[in-house]
Amino acid sequence: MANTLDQIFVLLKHWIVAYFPLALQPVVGILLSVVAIIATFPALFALTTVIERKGLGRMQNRIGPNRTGPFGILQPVADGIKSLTKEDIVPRSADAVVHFVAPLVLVVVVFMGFAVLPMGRNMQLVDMDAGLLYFFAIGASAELSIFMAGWSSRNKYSLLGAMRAVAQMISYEVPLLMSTVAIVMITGSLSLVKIVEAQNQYTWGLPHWYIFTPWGFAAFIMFCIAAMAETNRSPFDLPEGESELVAGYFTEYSGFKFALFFLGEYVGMFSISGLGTTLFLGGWSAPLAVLNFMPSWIWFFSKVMLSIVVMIWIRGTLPRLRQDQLMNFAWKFVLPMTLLNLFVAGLWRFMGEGILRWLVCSAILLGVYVIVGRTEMRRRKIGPRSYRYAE
Amino acid sequence: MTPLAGYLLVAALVFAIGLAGALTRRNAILVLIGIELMLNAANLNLIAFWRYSPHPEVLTGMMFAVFSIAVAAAEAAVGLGLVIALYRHAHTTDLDEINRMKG
Amino acid sequence: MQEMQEAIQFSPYTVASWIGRILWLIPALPIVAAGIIALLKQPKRKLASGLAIGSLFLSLLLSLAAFAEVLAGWASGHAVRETVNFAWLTFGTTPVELGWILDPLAAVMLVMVTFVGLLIFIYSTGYMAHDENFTRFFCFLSLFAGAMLGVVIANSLLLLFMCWELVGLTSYLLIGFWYQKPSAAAAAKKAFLTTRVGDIFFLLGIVWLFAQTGTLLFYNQGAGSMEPDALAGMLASPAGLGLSAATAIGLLIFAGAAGKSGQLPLHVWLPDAMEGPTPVSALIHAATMVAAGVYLIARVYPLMAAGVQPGGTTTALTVVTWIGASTAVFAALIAVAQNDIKRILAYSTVSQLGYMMAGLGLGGVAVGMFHLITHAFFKALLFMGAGSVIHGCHEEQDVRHMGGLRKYMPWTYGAYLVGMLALTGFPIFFSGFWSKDAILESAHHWKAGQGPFFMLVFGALLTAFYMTRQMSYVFFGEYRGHGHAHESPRVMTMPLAILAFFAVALGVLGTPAWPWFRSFLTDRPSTFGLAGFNEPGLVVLMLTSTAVVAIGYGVGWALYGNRSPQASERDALEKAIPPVWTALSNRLYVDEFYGATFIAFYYWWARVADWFDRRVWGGAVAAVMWFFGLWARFNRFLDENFVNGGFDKGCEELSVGGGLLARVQSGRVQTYLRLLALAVVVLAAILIWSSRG
Amino acid sequence: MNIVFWILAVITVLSGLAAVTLKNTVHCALAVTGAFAGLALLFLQLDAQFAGFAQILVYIGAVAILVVFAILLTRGSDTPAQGVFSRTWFAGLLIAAAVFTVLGWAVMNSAAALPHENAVPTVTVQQIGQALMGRYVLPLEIVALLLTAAMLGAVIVAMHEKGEPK
Repeated sequence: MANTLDQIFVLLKHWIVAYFPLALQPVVGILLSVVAIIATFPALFALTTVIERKGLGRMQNRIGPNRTGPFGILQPVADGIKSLTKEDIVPRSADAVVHFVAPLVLVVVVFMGFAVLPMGRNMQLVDMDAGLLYFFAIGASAELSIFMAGWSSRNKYSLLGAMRAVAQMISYEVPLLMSTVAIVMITGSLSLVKIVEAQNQYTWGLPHWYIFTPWGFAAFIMFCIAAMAETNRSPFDLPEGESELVAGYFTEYSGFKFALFFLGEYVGMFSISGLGTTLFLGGWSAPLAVLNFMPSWIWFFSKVMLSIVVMIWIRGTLPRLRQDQLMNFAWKFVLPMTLLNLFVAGLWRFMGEGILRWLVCSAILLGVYVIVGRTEMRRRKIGPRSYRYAE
Repeated sequence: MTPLAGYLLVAALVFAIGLAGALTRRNAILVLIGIELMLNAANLNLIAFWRYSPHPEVLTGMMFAVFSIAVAAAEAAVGLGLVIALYRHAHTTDLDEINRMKG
Repeated sequence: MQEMQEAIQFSPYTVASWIGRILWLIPALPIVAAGIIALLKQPKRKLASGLAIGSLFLSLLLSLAAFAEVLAGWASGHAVRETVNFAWLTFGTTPVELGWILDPLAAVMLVMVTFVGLLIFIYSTGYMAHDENFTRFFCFLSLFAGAMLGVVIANSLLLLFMCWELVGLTSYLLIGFWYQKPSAAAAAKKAFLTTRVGDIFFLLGIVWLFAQTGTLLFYNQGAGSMEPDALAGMLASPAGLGLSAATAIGLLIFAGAAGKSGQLPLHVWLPDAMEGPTPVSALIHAATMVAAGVYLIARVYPLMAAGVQPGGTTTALTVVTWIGASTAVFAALIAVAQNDIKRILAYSTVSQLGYMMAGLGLGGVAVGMFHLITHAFFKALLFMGAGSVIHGCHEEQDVRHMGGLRKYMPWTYGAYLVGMLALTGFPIFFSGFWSKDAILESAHHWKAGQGPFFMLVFGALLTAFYMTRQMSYVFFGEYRGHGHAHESPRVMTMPLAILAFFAVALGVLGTPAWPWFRSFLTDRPSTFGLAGFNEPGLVVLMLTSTAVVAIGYGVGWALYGNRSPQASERDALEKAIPPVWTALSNRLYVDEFYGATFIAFYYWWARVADWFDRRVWGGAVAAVMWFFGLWARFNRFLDENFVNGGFDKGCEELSVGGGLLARVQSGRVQTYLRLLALAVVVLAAILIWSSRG
Repeated sequence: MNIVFWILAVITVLSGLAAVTLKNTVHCALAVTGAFAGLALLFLQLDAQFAGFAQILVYIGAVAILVVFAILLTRGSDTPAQGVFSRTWFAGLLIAAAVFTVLGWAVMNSAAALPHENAVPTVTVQQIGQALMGRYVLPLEIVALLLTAAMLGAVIVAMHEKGEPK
């Protein structure tokens, strides 16, 4: 029973596919999965917007949307309708073609990321041998769409926002990659499915998630930071810093295109936290051996949503960085730390089983983190934000 | 016509296009773009030959392509850096006007 | 050390316990410490001394471990001789091997050197406290310690020689430590050159040995140069003058040893070496370095004694004996008439070294080494006592300006007294008595004549005499120095106390009743029993030496006891026998003799060479120079008038051509690229044509 | 010669052409990105997953961005007065054509000799990794060195000199 529940979507797919002639079956199968993905995540996106708005509201002692539907659950529907019915304004001086293409590229690219994420047992579109590489390759091409958006709308705010965004994404892509390489080193494969399976085993009922190892934990922290910067979430949301440049690169967008950007951004969040879940939090594997009876996809999605909530929480908590702080942080702290982490992961790999490697690795990481952190703080490179112009 | 020949033709075409770009554009950056295209055409050749070689598992062609991609990245970085430096000196990227090395 | 380690793994013959394997650490530690100290800044005194002392302390621990290892082996009845050898470099086919050895001899020496060294290090922190070159001093000291330990553990004559020379160097550096003092600088040079004379012969011996046996290792599973078949081979091969190669090599090596430990013809440097800081005199010129020569002889004793019949002797040993004995008497004589407290001790050291050599020659390794060990302790004690005295009397070294210090510095007095009694061999209670007695006994039993015996007895008499003289000058009577004498700090007196204890206690190990030391070195089980005294003539002998010593004390006290002669007035002995006195106080004119002969010859030769340089060679060079000058003028003339014109024309042509070519260089990137592409087209076309045709 | 190949080929060639002919420099940059993407897809279609993704990652992710940055930094986006093509564009065009003819001719000549369809090579990333760490480790190191040097060089070259206004 549990098994069928676990595999329900897969079974469903097979059942439907069976109705088609043999020649078409693979195509149809893929199409079905794609449709499923494209259906699921916008729904999640809608849900998330509510959660975010209400959550942020509570954090700021507001109530948040509460008119449409019970507790404002239907708010996203209203938003959707609004944005669809709005007039789509294209500035005269804008570069029409690029201006039009940009959001499409973004959305497409972002959705492509899901192709390799295993969202449950046997629930991935393709099990690519180079899945991780694929994911990053796709993610890299999102930057270009942002640039297109910013540049094409012939607006200095948009251009500045785009430039900031691109610069930021480029600089944080490196640590993002680096922090995941440790995982690859240990698993010995780039395939996300294999990575999840490697984590899907238990000792004393506790899972072998990579986050529960010293290097894994360190890598996870770095990954989170880089991921947030990658998705332009606060505290790294300079590209759309309302106070500085109106709405960043999509200032000149309105109506449905704006909604597309919004969608793209959130789906990007989903995909990146899905990746984080897959790499560090054991993907669809249950947190405890005893909980295995529950279907795997529930675990995956709950983990993803959990990390989304954390992201929202952080957004509500932390102030925004300054550009130079951002860059310094990326290149002078995060990157070196991820490199160190690679070394530690190698050590872990070769020290073999035993308590010793735990001690050594944790010691190295902790020591260096404390030292570097202290010195950096003292050198005020990434110290607490100083309001040089606001005093 | 074998598939390999097809790939080779495409590669040759892209190469030629890149060359044309490199030869005809004024803007230094576009010349660089042309060169990048040529490099990519070469990569396509390598990959195609690897794919249709009797022993693809030896990986030589693929490796070659990967390395040349890496090198191309370096080349792009340096080249664009040079263009920017050049621009800062001559305040233009127009190659017709930049002929200070004239004998 | 790293490649050493690896070499060891590959070395096919490694039979060593854990301590045997890491024996190299013992010399390595101080040397490394020296290296670090060398990098320190001057004000880092605490750190420097701490490093030196700490490293030497570690070495001491390791040495004790090694000693324990050997002891255990010996107790369980089988002789311990662990060697670790490895090929260093290869000449043609024969590899030159280095290695270290752990056997009773080395173990005993290791413990002695590290222990005495450690005490002296500690002592130096007090003695050198006011010197601004404190750190440099400790750098040299621990370098010396490392080198000396290297000498001790060396299992290869080559390695030993390296460390040997290193020891020489450090001794040079330390004697000349106060190089701003001209006398110190001169003394350093003298020491260095004099020992060099010996070392030349030593080196010759080494080379010859290598030629004879093809190896420089002492012990190497039967293939070493100190092992029977090699010795037999050397005995077989004659070397002219009716000597066997073994004897000749032995004598050459002995020459080196004589140079290092101031034996008769080459003793001149040792007294002058007292210009160095007193701890140096104690460490190098009493306890360790000068003993290196004796140790060397003990090391190569098999070679020296090659082909000896039981009870008989060999040429080499005879030479050693006679030189040792005569040195003993000679130096003792000179010591009688010295006024510098350290010089007296220096000469006494020389004579004691003579005793050791004689002991080696007469009674074998055990006898000589036992005296070496005991002497190391009590002579170090005496020197440090002297240092403390000098310290207390405000750097006064002339005994005539001291006196009555018994009251002012009781600790030093006590220690000094112990040392003096031990040195003079006061019966029963002091180690010196037993060790010297052993030598006398073996001298008495010597088949090849009684000469050495009488000389040594006379030496003992003199020793007692001059020590009494010194004691009464320094500690009795009333104070005649300037300023006000004071006791030295605890850090200086503590080592004195410790050394004093050992100066007494060590005797236990060598009494005829329980000849532990001897049996330990010679791998025989030791038994306790008063039977040891029943040897014919032994008791008589002991009584004789006691009597002799007593006479020495008596005469000394009679002449100098408790009177406090002024520096101006003539010495008591001088009043008695003026001519002898003058001779003695001028150190029997040895230096003058050398000055008149060797050095004068060198001066003359140098002048000749100088003349040659100036006149003959210089003239030739000048002529050549002049010729080339002329030639150059001629060339210049040619250039200016013929060559240049042609060149100018050519240049003009070239520049025109260049201008033409420069047209091609439009400076446009795309032009170049175009040419490139064209070239590609042409090449490809040619290729295809060729491939088709 | 399946249809996918032709589509990709057409995309690649067209975007390549656009890249060298369009007036606006940024458009050229975007077009060339399209060409890169097409080539990457061709790689994938040649079962060279790793190379393909590497291509996307490097060219679309890095080089294209670099190019647009460079364009914006050198004010290259506004089209110059005296046309975008250099004075000698015609010669350039001819030469390019010549090159293409020669290459194409060569390919066609040897087309018969070229191997036909052969088995799809099953190359896992792991094998590639082992090859990189094993047989090709030296080139790998050298490339790493080169990249470092290039990075430093680029920074140095593009950096503002002292005293020069930013």
